[in-house]
Amino acid sequence: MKAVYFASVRERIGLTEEEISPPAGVATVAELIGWLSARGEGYAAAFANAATIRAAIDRNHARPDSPIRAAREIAFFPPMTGG
Amino acid sequence: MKAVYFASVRERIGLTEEEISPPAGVATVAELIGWLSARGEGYAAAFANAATIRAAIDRNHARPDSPIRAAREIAFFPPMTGG
Amino acid sequence: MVAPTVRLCAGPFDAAREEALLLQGRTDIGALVCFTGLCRDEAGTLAALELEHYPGMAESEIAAIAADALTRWPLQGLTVLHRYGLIRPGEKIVLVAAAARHRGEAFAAAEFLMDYLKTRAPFWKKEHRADGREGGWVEAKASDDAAAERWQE
Amino acid sequence: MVAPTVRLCAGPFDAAREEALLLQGRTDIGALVCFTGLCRDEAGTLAALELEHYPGMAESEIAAIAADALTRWPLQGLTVLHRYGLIRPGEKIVLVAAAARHRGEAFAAAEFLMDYLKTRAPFWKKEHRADGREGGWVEAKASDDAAAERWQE
Repeated sequence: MKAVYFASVRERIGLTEEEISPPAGVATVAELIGWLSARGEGYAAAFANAATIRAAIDRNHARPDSPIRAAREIAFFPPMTGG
Repeated sequence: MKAVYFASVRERIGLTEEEISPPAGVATVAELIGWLSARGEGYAAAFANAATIRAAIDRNHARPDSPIRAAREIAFFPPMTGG
Repeated sequence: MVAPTVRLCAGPFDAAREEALLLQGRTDIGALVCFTGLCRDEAGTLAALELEHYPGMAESEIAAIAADALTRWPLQGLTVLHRYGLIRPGEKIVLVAAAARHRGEAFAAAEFLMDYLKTRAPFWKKEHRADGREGGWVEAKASDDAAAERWQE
Repeated sequence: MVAPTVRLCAGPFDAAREEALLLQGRTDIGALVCFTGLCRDEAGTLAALELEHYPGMAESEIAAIAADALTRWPLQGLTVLHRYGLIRPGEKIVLVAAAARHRGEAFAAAEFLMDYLKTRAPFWKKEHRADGREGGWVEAKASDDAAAERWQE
């Protein structure tokens, strides 16, 4: 699946997007954040305050317990500040 | 003092304004409405539903018990429908 | 202290121009709320509205309502225009434009202005019917009184 | 059913033109509420805002919020424009224009749109400081979350 990053998450990870292949045990958004956090310092910093990080699955808002296995694109970003 | 009339009050009385000289016993807006109502059929019709009629004294909103003796101009009109 | 723009208009006004004037040269405004009230044709039955007003009091009452709004919210600009005379369907009757740093203040001030204009500004609407029959005076709405009352402490 | 106009803009937009388009040829609209959000210079400390967005989701999320508003209020027209990219102080960031027969519906719909845009549309603001120092990401406000929550049953 494709992971895409925005704003401070993008800056800390240093990528706008990447292909990821989490193992079968990683089933939810929260679990995927945990798995990504272990990939390196930038990831750990991006997700340090995991409770504030929002996610979208295939461009729809998702929750920490949303299942990710069918996702083609999963996005991570801080709380939105548009408008 | 000058009495001025607007909208349905003006139409029923048939005047836009007139000089009036109510007797000394007529001290409030409500008493003036009572006194005017006795001046003829048009006045009686204009003030028939006295509870709905609004008044302004010298271009400020007044109440039924507002004193009228110092007024230069007193206006009568139905509830406003601007905006 | 902000000086509000208050104007009665005998003919059509240019709302876009008023909004542009409020913002012109400003880099401190975060939110602009503009309310425009328009004449509806009531499914084709209305030919025009005739707006009668109390000259002198209409201006001073709108100015008083605008001044009241400025004590309630920290506005950066405020414009109120109100037509009188004959108004055709599709034409604008009233414009309230409120500028502030944040949207909550601008929305609240614009709604307050409209609720108070409806119930306190001395204007009366008479209908001219499309079929030529005598139209009546528009009745005041209890819902407008209720809307105005929510601003009272 | 009304088809809302939703558009992302890479450069400045003409709010007056959008408002005129909403009203053009209409004699059934009684109330138009337009909200404009603008870039403030924060007392001269801000050189620009950079608005990052999630292409694809930004459009679909605004369209979903607009569709939600149309189920809540009987609107006669609805336009939402949102800028992205670099925005200078004094420039417009967002326009919400809601047309309805009565003012209560138009005001409510415009406030709802703004509250939901603030908390659900995928945009993020980064500050470019006037003194050349690195600016930060604008923090989300708890007050915006609270504003959005009041629309939930």
